[in-house]
Amino acid sequence: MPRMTMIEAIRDAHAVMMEANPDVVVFGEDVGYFGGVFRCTAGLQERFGKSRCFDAPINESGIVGAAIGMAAYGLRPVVEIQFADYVYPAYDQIVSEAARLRYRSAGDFTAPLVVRMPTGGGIFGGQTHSQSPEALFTHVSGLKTVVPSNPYDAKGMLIAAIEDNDPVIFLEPKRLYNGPFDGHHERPVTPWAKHPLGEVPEGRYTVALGKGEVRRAGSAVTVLAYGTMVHVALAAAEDTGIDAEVIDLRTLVPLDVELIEASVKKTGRCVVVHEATITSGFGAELVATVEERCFYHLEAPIGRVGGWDTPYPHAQEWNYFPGPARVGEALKRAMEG
Amino acid sequence: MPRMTMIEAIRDAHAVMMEANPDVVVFGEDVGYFGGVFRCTAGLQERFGKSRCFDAPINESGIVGAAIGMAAYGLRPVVEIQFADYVYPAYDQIVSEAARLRYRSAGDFTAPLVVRMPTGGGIFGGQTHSQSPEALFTHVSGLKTVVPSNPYDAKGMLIAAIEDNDPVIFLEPKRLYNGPFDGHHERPVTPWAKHPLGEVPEGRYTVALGKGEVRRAGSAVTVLAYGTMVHVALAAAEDTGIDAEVIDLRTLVPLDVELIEASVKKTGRCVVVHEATITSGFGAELVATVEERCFYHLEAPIGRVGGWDTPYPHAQEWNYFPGPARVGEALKRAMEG
Amino acid sequence: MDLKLSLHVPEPEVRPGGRPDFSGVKIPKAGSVKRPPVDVDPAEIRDLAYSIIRVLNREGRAVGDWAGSLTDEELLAGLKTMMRVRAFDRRMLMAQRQGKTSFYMQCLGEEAIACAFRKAIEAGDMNFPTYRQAGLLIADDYPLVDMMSQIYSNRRDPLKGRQLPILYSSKDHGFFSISGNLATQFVQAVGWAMASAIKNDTRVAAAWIGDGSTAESDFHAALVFASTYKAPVVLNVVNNQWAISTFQGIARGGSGTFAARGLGFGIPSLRADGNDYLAVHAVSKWAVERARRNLGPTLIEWVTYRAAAHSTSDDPAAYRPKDESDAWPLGDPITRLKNHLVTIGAWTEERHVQAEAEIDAEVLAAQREAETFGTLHDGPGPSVRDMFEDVYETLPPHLRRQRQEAGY
Amino acid sequence: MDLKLSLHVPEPEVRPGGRPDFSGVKIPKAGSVKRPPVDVDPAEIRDLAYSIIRVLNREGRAVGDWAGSLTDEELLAGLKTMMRVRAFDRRMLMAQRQGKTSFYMQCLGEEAIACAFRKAIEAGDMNFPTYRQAGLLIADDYPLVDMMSQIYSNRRDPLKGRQLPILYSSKDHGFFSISGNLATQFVQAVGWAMASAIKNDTRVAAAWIGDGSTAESDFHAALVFASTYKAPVVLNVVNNQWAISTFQGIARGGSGTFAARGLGFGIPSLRADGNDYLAVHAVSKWAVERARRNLGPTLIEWVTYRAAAHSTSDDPAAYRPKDESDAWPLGDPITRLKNHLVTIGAWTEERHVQAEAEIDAEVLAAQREAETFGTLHDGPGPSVRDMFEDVYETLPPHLRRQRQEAGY
Ligand SMILES: Cc1ncc(C[n+]2csc(CCOP(=O)(O)OP(=O)(O)O)c2C)c(N)n1
Ligand SMILES: Cc1ncc(C[n+]2csc(CCOP(=O)(O)OP(=O)(O)O)c2C)c(N)n1
Ligand SMILES: [Mg+2]
Ligand SMILES: [Mg+2]
Repeated sequence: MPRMTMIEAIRDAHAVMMEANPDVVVFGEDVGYFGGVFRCTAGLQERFGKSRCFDAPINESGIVGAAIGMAAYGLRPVVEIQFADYVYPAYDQIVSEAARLRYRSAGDFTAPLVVRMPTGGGIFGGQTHSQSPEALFTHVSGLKTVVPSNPYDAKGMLIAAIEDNDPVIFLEPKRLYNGPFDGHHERPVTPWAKHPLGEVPEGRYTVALGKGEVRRAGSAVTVLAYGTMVHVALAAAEDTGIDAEVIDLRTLVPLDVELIEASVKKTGRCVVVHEATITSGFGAELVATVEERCFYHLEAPIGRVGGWDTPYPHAQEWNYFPGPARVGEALKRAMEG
Repeated sequence: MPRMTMIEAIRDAHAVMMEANPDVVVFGEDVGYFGGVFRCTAGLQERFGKSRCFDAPINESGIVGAAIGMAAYGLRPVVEIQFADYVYPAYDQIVSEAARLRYRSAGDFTAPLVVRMPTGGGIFGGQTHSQSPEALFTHVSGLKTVVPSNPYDAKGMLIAAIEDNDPVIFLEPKRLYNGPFDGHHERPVTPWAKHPLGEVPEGRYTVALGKGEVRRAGSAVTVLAYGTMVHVALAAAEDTGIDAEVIDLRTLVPLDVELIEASVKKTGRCVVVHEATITSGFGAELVATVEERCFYHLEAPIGRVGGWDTPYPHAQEWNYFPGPARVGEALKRAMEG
Repeated sequence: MDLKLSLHVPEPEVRPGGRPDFSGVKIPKAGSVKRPPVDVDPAEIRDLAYSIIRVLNREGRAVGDWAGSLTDEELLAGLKTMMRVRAFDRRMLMAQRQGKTSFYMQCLGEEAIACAFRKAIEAGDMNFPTYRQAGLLIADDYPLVDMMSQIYSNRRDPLKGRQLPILYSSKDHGFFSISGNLATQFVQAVGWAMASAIKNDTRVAAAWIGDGSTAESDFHAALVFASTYKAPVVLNVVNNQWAISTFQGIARGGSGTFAARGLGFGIPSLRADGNDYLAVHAVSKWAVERARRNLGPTLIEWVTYRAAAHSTSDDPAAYRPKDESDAWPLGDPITRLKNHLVTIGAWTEERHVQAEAEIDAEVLAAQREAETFGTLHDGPGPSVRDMFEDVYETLPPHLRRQRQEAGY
Repeated sequence: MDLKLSLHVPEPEVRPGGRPDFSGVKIPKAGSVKRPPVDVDPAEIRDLAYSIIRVLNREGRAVGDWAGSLTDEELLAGLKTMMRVRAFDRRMLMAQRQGKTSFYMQCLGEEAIACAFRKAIEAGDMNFPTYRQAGLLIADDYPLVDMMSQIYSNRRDPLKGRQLPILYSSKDHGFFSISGNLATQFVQAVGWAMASAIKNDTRVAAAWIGDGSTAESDFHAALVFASTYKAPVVLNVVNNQWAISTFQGIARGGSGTFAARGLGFGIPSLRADGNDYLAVHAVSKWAVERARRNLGPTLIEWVTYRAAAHSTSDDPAAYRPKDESDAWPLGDPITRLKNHLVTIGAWTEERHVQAEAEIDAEVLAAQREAETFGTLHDGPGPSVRDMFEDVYETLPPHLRRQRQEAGY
């Protein structure tokens, strides 16, 4: 099976879908001729022509707004926001329009579009190349919000997202683009080529939206994570020797509640982890869900690890990033509680 | 002491501050000559002149962006977003700019501005006149987010917000403008004139940001609420006869954690309530906070009541709105658990 | 430097208590503005952004290059459509006052724009309207009963009670779901038009926005995208002088006109008399033909006047002279078209009175029928189950649980 | 209708492998564009949005109405400032390559714009810059060591390690905190200017934006607000032909120029040679005077060329011909000013070489000093405590708890 980085897997998902369905169009800032600042759309314009893949003016509201119009026409636009940090100008179009179009028109019009964006930190990108805004989407009814953690899922989920008839927010942890990153920034990076999930089938396959996956079975404590934090959680389990069950949520809305519930009822302990700032982060929703469904099974307070409640700093990156040490501490606390 | 509606109290807070401080300026859509679609700024232009209170073009990003520039200059702008549902075009200016200016410039520039907006439902306003977007602000470091529930607090907190040196998101539950509303929409409305918190002192006074208030002392269960839901929670306590302690949070960030913790440790039970959609709402943060701090005191799962995870419907309003019946059910469940 | 700065805040000429004064509105003579070929170089017609294209003159005659785009029968049909729109507004306004629904917005005085525009486009074309283009639906024979059912949020409401009254949606009638958020539709229309171009289709889009809403940023996004990709779209700005209580000078600022906004994008930009059914149709046709011939977007400012309150929540007496509407120099679109038809001998005052009665009866009958399906507070409305549908294509588990919790 | 639509996607004339071709760029002769009085009616100077104001001719002479705004000494100082900016860029680019920081952005080829503009404003005025106006700071003698310390995020960094390199802030030097989010500053500048007008102050603001970023919606918001309130602000568009890999035709669409964007707002809009220090200064002065005299905003498009990569993360060889920069017809701003000074006898090649060496040494000395305070990965940087400060004026309880959890 071919080995791919996450970038290659994403590019391939685009190509597979553009080949399969002439209604799939791709655009965004620098995505056309150049193929995207992270090269996720490289080669698509040459292969599918300028009206299927093209550069957009720097106006995120325009990009999403035009995509909504195209989707209402019957196309399946896949747009890139250059960094998740730049999605806010498009927030109104996403929240007030894409998310509500089916509902408010009672299905007369729909907005099957995918909004892709590189997310997360760990690249010394400072305040505006590091944010994780998923919670700002999970609060909005009508959106699906997903975060793949590896090339295999990235391709399968992007295809599923493009085929989905609802708007999907597709967050790509940029620190994972070229290899799994477990937060041990002092160690050399392993490439995806050496990781089983770097094996990516050719052609079309899907990873269903709404389904999580156990990445490490364990009996001591359940860790709920997604994106980069999946790898950090695995490292923390390894580093601490705690037999954690690490769940990669993959889709945040709709959430795979059954999987979570079964695991926490088994382990009786739970830690939730994300890169985003803690207060009102998606971790809060996870805690609330677990608290509600597993209250009588919980033996310790649910641990919550996330970015500090500050803007993402530049030089202090490794003090900000919730790395394996902090997650490890939370695991220990969960075991003590 | 004068009796005021919430509208009058807000208007008065503006006037007191504009009188006291020539740097306070007020603008927004229809707020100048006309005095705002809810009349919260009526009379200010006439009294303080057109350059202190004026109409703005319909561009929410421009309104907040210009206010940031004014604040950086040294003014204290208070801007109105006509309905909270229309704040999204300004979201980038609020999140990427106002919230981070002090941090990114290390205090060289600051953005002491207040963004006021009518929020919440109960007026048959449909999808775009009913939303409660507080959780979209509580997730953003650098913002303070407040929601008064009565005329006394509205005036005192608005003055505190204007005097605060950080950006404040000031959410005004529009269903409370003219009288306390407890969700019993089938009953006639009581005016503020008949409510003790409709007594509003003249002149300057403040209600500190960051402090909640117990609205009903009780021993059976703690209810955490804010805005309109405070009144609904009180009604639910009354209707069910459950001896609930109802806390009016007033400020969501920074949160009065001590008050919450003390109450829940006392009652051992907790229900959180808001109008916003449940998933990733501020209620999730409240549950997570209580779970973390009061885990060993909790006798039942924390109840969470909110708007359903759908856009705000028009005709089904009273099935959507989390009224006293639904809150009452949650209280009962919390007592059984 | 001694000079002190000061803030300039634009003000309308007159406020309540004052005498309405539109002497500042320069109105060219009907027929005086030339009609360029549709493939004209935009740089050559910049002056059209500062004039007003008009066809009907004071004597009720159709004059000039832009005249003649419609037959007498078509004009008569247009007259009746406008009358139907007005009767509809009157009825529904009353229904709102009677508590049969929560809210209503009229298009009084602006009927010609949507009604005539609809006749310049084809089936399959798509409008992205605001809340004052009900005429697009009525001119396309969308059933009045369905419109009213939407307004009543009754059990026949095609939108299942979810939307505020008048925020219609009808794909079949080329009418995109109206949003409560201003201006978002403007760039969506451009995207729809781009899609049509991508698919080598022949259909075109029309975007609609109010004068006040041109200040919104999505107006800019739309112009940028339309100009860059030469999208087949007609960009309509309905300048009815007011945005709730705010006069158009706040949105327009120092520019002469709203049409002028298009010039900086190299988009052909026209200004036309929105109260002149013939001018609206001719100018729309011109722009639609440009779009259809792949010549790109056109911006049109329709000059008109919002004769009624902004909505049922508004009382304009607080911010403009009561009789300003009567002083509006471009007159009333229905009266003007009627006079034209009478002048050319295609219509009479008697037949007009009779038609009025017929149309009223027709609208009343529709209302009666709509009410058999209920009104907002009367009769079983849309089901609570419906409240949970269409958030997603299929009901996800968490919404199923919530629906159960709600008891449905 | 048989004709099928198709999507138009603008393309640059040439791509890698092709021969650079700027024959389409119409360049008027130096001195040929008239200088109107500052209180001119904007409608009378619309042509200035389609021309290019230039002062230095091919022979290195200053010619025409716009010449003469600076003395020879001032010009010489300007030359040295531009050389300092360029030397600074070279050093810091190298430092980034050596791993001393994470990221860098040059303004190679665009030095004249910020450097000369700074000399047209006064202390107290406020710039709202983008990341390519370091010249504003250097021309105002902001300490190079502080700039470098910011770039290094070292313990002298005035921004305490929080900001990406080059996103400087200095209120004292009239330089607003740079945002990583494009265009937001444009309307903030208008707000600052409105504040100055509200307070009957005499200070004016300057807004800065790139060609690509004019597509952003806050550009529109700024124009709407500036035009409505006649804010005392100079709206600068730096058209360096590229937005990362995207040529300016994507943002500009069908309009002739970026300056033309201002016309629809009734804002006087000028286009000027951004590589001509004299033209930049004279045009800036004109616009600043308009603002200061309460005559309102001016939009200026500075025509220039981004001679280097977008940033250290970019390699332009992938999307434009390697030698395109050399083919740029407006030349290099430093060479042009040097030639002018040599031509008029105020400077010599020898002194230039010597000055180059002196400035290099000065910049190197600053770098050495800055490095004594550490570089990004070397030496104790800003404290972790600092990471929790300045989120709010005072540390709220939850951040205190988090800081404790972090061990500080
Ligand atoms: C984003 C947004 N901001 C504000 C509003 C509130 N609002 C509704 S209509 C209106 C005035 C619009 O005026 P105009 O565009 O001139 O249209 P008109 O009502 O005159 O047809 C305003 C401010 C809104 N609906 N959406
Ligand atoms: C809101 C936002 N969208 C996208 C970006 C990513 N980005 C950074 S610079 C840039 C290009 C800007 O080009 P231009 O305005 O021409 O300025 P130049 O770099 O040429 O000086 C882009 C797309 C951003 N920083 N902010
Ligand atoms: Mg209007
Ligand atoms: Mg550029």
